[in-house]
Amino acid sequence: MNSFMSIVQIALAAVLIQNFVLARFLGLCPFFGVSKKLSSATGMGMAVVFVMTIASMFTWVVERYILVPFDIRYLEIIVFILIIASLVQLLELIMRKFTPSLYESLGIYLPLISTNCALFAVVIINTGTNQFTGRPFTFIESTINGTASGIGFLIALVLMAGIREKLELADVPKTLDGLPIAFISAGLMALAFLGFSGLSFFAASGGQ
Amino acid sequence: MLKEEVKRGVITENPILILALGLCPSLAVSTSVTNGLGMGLATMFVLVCSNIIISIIKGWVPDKVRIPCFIMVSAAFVSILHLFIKAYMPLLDQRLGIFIPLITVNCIILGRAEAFASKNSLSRSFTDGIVMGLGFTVSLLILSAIREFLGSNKLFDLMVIPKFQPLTAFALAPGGFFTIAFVMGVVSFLRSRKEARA
Amino acid sequence: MGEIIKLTAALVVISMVIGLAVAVTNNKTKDRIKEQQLHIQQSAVEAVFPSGVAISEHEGDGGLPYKYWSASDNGELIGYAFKITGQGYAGDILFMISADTAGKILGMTVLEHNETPGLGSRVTEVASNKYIWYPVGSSEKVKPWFTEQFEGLSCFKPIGIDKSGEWHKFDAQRRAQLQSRNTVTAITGSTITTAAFTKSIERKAAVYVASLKEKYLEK
Amino acid sequence: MEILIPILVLGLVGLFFGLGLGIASKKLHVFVDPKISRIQETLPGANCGACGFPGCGGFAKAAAEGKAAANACTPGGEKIAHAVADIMGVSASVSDPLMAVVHCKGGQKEALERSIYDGIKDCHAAILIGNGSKVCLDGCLGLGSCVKACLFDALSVNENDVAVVNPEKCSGCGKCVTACPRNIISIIPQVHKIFLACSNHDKGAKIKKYCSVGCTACTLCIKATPSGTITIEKNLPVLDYSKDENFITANAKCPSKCFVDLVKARPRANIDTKCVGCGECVKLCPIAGTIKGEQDKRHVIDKDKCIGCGICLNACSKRAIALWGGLGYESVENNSRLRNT
Repeated sequence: MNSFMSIVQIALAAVLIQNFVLARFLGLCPFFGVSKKLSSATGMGMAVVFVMTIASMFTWVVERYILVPFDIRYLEIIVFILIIASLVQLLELIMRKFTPSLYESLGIYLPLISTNCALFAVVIINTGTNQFTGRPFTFIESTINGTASGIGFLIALVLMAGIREKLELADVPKTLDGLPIAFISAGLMALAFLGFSGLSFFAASGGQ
Repeated sequence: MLKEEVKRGVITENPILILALGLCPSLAVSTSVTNGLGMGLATMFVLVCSNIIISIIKGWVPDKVRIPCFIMVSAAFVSILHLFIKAYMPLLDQRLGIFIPLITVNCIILGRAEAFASKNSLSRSFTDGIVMGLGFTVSLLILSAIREFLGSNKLFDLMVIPKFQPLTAFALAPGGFFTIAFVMGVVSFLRSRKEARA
Repeated sequence: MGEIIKLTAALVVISMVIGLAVAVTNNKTKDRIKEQQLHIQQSAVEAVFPSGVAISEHEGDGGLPYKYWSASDNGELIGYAFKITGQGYAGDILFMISADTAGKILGMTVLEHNETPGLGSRVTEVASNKYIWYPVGSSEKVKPWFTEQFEGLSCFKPIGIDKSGEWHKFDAQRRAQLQSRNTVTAITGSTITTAAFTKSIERKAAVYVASLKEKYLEK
Repeated sequence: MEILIPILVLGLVGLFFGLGLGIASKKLHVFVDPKISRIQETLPGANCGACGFPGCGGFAKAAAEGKAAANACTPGGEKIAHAVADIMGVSASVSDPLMAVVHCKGGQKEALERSIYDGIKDCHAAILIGNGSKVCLDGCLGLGSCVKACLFDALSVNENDVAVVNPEKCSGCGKCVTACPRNIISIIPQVHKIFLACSNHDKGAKIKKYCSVGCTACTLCIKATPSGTITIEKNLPVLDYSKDENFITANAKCPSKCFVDLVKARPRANIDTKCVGCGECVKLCPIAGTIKGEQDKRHVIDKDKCIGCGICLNACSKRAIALWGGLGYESVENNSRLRNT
């Protein structure tokens, strides 16, 4: 029961409380780049969820069975970067071969994701300690965290795309047109997401 | 020649405000000026070194593995910097904790590496590294000065106005977005005025 | 086929060269980092105990806590110090706390936290009166007010949280009244962070002190 | 030893991924026709869909498989049509370059407004609220939906609140035609410089009440041009651009000035000494009184009245008349009749 609760709490935290884009400022470059159109935003969001899940699994295994036993945790940054970049390229090839239709819709975003700070950050967080149980992430927990962070990114991206499409029609002052107004709407969304900060199910923090 | 390059890096092609690169760390770290300065200089160091190495090995790396190699070069410099800061500057490490590894994926470094260093000679990429790093640091300082003053009524961790009750929202996430939106608005206003006059 | 070899060779060579560079730097800085960490730990312990006291380090033999420090003033035991982690708003908060055998808290200092800047991070805020145009300010070492308010409270009794204002703004009489009720003031806007301290002290510190007291009595 | 482990570990990981990528790129290689990417590079990449395929990628694939004509990319025009043709090794017949035109010129000064619209700056939105703020229900609302749709920044709303096309930038892709809720934008060959700037279907002089440049379907332009080049449909003249007619006479004869002439200043006809005064040109000249002179004497053309339609050129057996001057004047050799558009 206990591990199930922590999984739900992790998912909740990654999607709402510490949303990747709106609370932790991660993944902003693609976030503002792709959120112009709803279709490209959903495509990018899906691709990010997909890649984050696989990357979390992969890096957790490497961390647990290679980095820790050899006590070379300081190499973490390099090994993870290598894994993520090559993984994205590998995924692109695999998708192009086996799922061309999926590749058509997500393919163009894959190279964009390989340099995405959110992806790298979720991997680093997975190696840290799970704030709800105090122990390091287990395999399931780190995968769920990857997926949930991806979903958080997707939600923020889709919301943002919806807003920006409406913004096209509003008469925005000339100097604020383009990126500044996008930042302001992101700021307002971050303010809204701040409301989730006190949220925590089951026991209050530190209950265990 | 250098003055013109610096002007390009800081004003016309400022990485954060104009090219909108490297937004993640600039918003996350700009809660205090000392953080901003530390982050700016660290990024500059990594940017310059990785630009140099990439412009050296650019001809030699096969195209298929170009992205992994370039990112790994910058990751290496970040780890070296991370160890260096942990060893000799523990205070800075305590403040910039999670953000130092994020420098590797900072869009500026890979952006400049891909766009510039992999196409130009060593000396040009070196100057570009310095100039872009400078632009990044300057805009980071502006952002963090505004946010620190408004968010926690401090500059360089010293109180500024006695009775002023700080709006803590500015130190939090929304404040970051609003500050950068405001600064970008001012920059585009100045640019359109300059174009109108020119 | 040749292309694959070229591809792999490039990747392998680069990762090896980088591995070498980082390993060398790690070697050079490894002991330096250890030294730093020790230094931080040492200064934390000294900050928790009154100055001029003989501090000795003990390995907890299997029981709780697995590492603790005891301080004695010319032979007579004053109290114990140990690290505790509380779960704050944005993750773990590691802090060092010292208490005498009766459970009265002698001193406390925060070691690590990543609370939100401007809110939770004010646990280490020093109520300085230094202003930017008058940076000199008072030179004597000012302790962060949030941890200072715990001194004198007992870790065996539950610690209340008072939200009426901040401790460093209260006068001596209000502070004494709070101490008698074994309550501390919360940082405005971050009750979760304050609760992290009070809860972990009530649960963990009390148990540690109790188990250490028995060990002391056996000796 | 301390240093060896990291090097080995990194080397192994690098090896694993190097091999992985190498083998994957070999084994999983999906045959992609190289021609597709080469064609893709030449295309403008605007994904406007004017070629009828889903974006430039779709067109490149179709062109590489020979399913699409090399010159189907209208925005690309000649340059791209030739480039695609070279890649595909086929000859590309260059279709006439096209251009969009807005069939309305009744702005603030000319057209009456029946309400003040202060809502979202978009024609679709304005139409939802009482079908726009203009009395004329077919006129241009000047709120710029077409401007936003244009990928080549060729459309703009002038200070008179009417959408105007910039012929140099317009590639004829047709995005604006679908974007305009009133469907008053059409695509015509760029060779033609004159088009009717009104799309009002009201009967007769009713339009005069609310638009000073509205077309009353008085059919004078039809009389002034060869038969069949202009036809009336639902009280509105429709110009047939496939016919070999420059419509200069129609523009001159129109009483309420509904036509727009993109040529800033038309060339004027001039009679030189070879003229024997036979008077043939006087009979054909559509504007009475422009050519004067007695029988068998050298005739003179009144520069202000002459509209530069070039009808008298062919009428003169002695080749004594030529066209002079003119700004933005394009002479197109092979199209004789349109020479003086």
